[in-house]
Amino acid sequence: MSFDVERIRKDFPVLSRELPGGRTLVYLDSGNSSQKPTPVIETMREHLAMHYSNVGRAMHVLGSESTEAYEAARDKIAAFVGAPSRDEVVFTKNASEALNLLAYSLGNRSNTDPRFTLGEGDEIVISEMEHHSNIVPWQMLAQRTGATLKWFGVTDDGRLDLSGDVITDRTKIVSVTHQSNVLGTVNPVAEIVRLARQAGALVALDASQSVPHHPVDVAALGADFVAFTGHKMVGPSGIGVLWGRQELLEAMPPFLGGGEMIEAVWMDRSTYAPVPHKFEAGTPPIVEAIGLGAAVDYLTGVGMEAIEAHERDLTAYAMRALQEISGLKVIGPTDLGDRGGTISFTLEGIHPHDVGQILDDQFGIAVRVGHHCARPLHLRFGIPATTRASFYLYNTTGEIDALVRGLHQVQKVFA
Amino acid sequence: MSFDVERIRKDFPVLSRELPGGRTLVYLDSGNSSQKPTPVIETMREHLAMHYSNVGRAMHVLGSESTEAYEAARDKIAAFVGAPSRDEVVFTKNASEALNLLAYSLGNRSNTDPRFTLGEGDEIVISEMEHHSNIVPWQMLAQRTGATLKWFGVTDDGRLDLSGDVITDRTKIVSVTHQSNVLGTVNPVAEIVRLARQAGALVALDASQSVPHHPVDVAALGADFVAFTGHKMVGPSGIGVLWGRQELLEAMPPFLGGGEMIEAVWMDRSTYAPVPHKFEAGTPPIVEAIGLGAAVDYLTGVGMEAIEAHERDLTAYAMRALQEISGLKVIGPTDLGDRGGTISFTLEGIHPHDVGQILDDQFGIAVRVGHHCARPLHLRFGIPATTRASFYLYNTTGEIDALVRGLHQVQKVFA
Amino acid sequence: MITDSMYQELILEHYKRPQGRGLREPYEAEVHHVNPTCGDEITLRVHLEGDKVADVSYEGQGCSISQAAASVLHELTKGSTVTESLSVVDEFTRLMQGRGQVEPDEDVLGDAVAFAGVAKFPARVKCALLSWMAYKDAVVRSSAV
Amino acid sequence: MITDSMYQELILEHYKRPQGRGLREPYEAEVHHVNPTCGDEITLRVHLEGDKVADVSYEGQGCSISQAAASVLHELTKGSTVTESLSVVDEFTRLMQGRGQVEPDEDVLGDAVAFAGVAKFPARVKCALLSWMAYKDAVVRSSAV
Ligand SMILES: Cc1ncc(COP(=O)(O)O)c(C=O)c1O
Ligand SMILES: Cc1ncc(COP(=O)(O)O)c(C=O)c1O
Repeated sequence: MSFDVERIRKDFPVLSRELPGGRTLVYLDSGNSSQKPTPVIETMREHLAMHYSNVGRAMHVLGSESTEAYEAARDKIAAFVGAPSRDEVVFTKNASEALNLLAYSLGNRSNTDPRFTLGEGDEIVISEMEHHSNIVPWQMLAQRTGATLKWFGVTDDGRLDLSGDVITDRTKIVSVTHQSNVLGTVNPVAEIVRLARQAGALVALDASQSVPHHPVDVAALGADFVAFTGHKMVGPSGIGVLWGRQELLEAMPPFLGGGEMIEAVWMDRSTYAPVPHKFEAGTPPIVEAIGLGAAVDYLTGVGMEAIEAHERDLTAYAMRALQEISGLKVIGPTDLGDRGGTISFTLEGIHPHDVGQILDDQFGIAVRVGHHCARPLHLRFGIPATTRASFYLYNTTGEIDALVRGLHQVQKVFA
Repeated sequence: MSFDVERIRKDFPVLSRELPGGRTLVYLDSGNSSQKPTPVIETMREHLAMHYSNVGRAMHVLGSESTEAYEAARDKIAAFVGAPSRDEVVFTKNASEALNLLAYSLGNRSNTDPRFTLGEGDEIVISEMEHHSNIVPWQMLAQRTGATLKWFGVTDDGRLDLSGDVITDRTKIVSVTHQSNVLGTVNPVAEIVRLARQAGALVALDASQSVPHHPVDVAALGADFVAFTGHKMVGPSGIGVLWGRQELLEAMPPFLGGGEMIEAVWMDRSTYAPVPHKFEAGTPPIVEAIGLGAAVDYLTGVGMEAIEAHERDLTAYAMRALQEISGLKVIGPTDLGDRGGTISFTLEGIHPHDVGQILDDQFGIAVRVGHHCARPLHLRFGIPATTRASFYLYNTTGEIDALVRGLHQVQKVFA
Repeated sequence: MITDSMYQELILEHYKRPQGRGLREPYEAEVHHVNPTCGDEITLRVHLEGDKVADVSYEGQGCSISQAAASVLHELTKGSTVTESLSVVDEFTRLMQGRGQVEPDEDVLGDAVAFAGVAKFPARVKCALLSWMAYKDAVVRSSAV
Repeated sequence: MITDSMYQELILEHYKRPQGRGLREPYEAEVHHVNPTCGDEITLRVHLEGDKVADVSYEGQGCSISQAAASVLHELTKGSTVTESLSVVDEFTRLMQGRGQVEPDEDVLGDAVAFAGVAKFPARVKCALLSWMAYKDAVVRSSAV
């Protein structure tokens, strides 16, 4: 498959933007949020301008056009991640809501399904490399229920440390990231699923950083739940996805209550709609779901294998180039097996905030600096912050060269 | 102020759309969701195409442009509803999430503020005219905590029945709608606040149907919380607002956990960001908030007083015209005091589903039929469903004439 | 009236002149189904003779779609075999749940293809399916007797 | 380098050659502030003589913004009255929290206007404010002594 990055770049209007001061934009912050191609932007504009209405409930032309487009987006996303059924795709506002939905489904006093009860003595397992969105919901759950939060550590070279008996018979759920948003590490899902199954625990994957960058097949992964987010996969803000096995989604209590998620309501009780609607209270992010549908069409058009290969090339190129900079230290695996296109590093004697700001100020290079919503991971490595370059389908080796030049200049400024 | 409805209609692209079969669109379903003017659509498109990035965390040109635009939208919305502080405006995905956020903040075992504790013996008060989104979250809260759910009834002419001792010393919160999405009734907020204050209860208003249609000043209303939703006020889908008094928001436990809502995270505990960010976990609906900012700019440009007056005229016109149709019965107040531009009715011997579908099929008239997410209210009136026409700034008396003609034709078809 | 319309003449026809309406004896099973979202109701009886559907009788109330669907159901099932009738139910269900994307099999569905337009309106799909689900339920029960 | 840039020469100047750095005696109050989101730290001492700020001494670590802000703070507060210095702190805080919308008052802020560009980056505002908040805290404590 021929991958024409220059042609792809033309699909993303912002990439040809000139920043104030005549800088060209070098966008190396897709791990934070990706840019949007014209088909996504235009699909949303067209829907808002000509076909918009509320979904599900409306019985007129616009209502049916919106509903069809919204539900067609669900089909597309189900197909994109290999969901056995479209009804397993729940739309949320982002990955964080998806993970919170799941966390709130455990230990809810009004639900008695043993898989979702949780209290003192029960254990929740996460890892030290999680994004805050896969830490805080579980901390809050532990606080509400008295359950115990445990976690896998991280090795010096940025791999999950599965040794030790973190998972026990008391573990009710294991929730870990598929790909680290800091280290780039891709975790061994099969092994985690095996350990969890032995203990009879549920398994959730935070796939926010994997679904945008690799072909992902949720059925093949073997987990029970997979969360991801639209804005990191060339889709709009305001839309995320929780995939879950149908029988589990059916056994879970509802999370948000309101219009659309009900079957019948009396003042004193309600019955709920079948999944996925049971979890979609109120008017959903209609145009955002439709935009995400256009996004997966776009990604599929380019080809997820091709995108993965392109990013692998960029990562190899960047890893070589960056490691030649004196005082630069990569945090995370430097070998290219089981890692994605996210490289976090420190530059000796220079605070990442300063690195990022000079790169932006002088070169228009957008990287992310700080703890990237993974403060415990940074504590683990004894550093307050890193600089992170993350790549996507539209990035080029030329942009990596620009980054390297920029870093040399940063070192000059602070010499 | 001169109100030029024809000029306004030009701002809404869909209103000049020709539906399949050569029908012109007559959109009388704004109570369900409103249409979008060009400035909102273009603001979103422009942001997605040229300025998009994640907010808060990013420290580069795009990050600062997105953050500025997102936070400026908060300022606009705060000003639009008279919030004493911008920090009292919490962005959610819709009104339903706003109401659920509030419901989940009560009875959370990890929070000890007495205003938000809830358990057996405590009471929650709602009303019989609520939208499911202001019923189900409270039912679920009652189920989780053992608290008791009580409600105000509705009089035969569609007013809140405040008689009887529904609110007692055990009432912790009173949550009622500002304007009914079925009856059009505008409720006496001052009186409700007075009753609740006597009992020491919190007061929440579901303002989903009032903020789009009337000048609303949350400070003047006197409630503690006000929820509303972007898509009903010419804004995008995927964005809603919870306004709350700052000291209450500060006393509440967080709802969704994750990135952006934290101050610092360790593996075993976290501290949280100041409000409003404490309640905005993960990447927010960035472009949607910005679109909502453009929406309130648009509404302010037209003038909320002018919009209110225009809708009052339309309602008076429609009330006269509809009541002349034999067999048509309005459910809700027929006098024009304290009511908005939403008229629900039954047509003798014809099911509302059939009414709505013929209006759409033959005339391109979009109304809503069913229970409008207010099934208990329909049970109260002993009817399974109504047909609802709801008006907004872009509607005309000509469209009401079309509705009347359409209803006559419906009667002919089913004669 | 546009062609893709939900209100095919045929549906109105069945609504105004329902076929086989009324509850009749004998029957092996009677079921009562309600659509809680819109209040539509149906009471439906099935009378089997061996493998044959000898009668489907019903009483109900609701919108024209739900009432016409019962009438069409009566027409299509009465006189056919149980197996045949269930495959019609399956095809009808597939059409209704296809969100307007499914090409109906006219040979199997007969008059029921008139409901194709309904499939685009999720809120109406349940109206159309009410009597058909009731029928399926009744067949299961009568076979169990 | 673009004009609106965060990295004014002046900030780099202060970062590389910080004014008044080091912890000195005597002092009435010492405070230690940390920015948990990025790990920046400052230890700051205030020495008052009557209504006069006789010395502000400090040690810290973090990015150039947080370190330069402490140096500028030292320069602007030392020798002024407590009241004056607090009004500078207020104006600086207003500028920093203005999300780039606030016109800084140069007469009040002096060199500190160089930080105007920081106000657009919420994540950096705390870096700039760290030492200034610490100063305010220290003044309150030393006056309470
Ligand atoms: C009175 C009322 N409350 C709440 C809602 C729920 O709003 P949303 O669907 O945006 O959550 C609606 C509209 O659907 C409404 O009319
Ligand atoms: C690994 C990971 N998990 C979760 C999230 C949260 O996604 P969102 O901000 O869309 O909720 C992110 C991105 O911010 C992430 O990188």
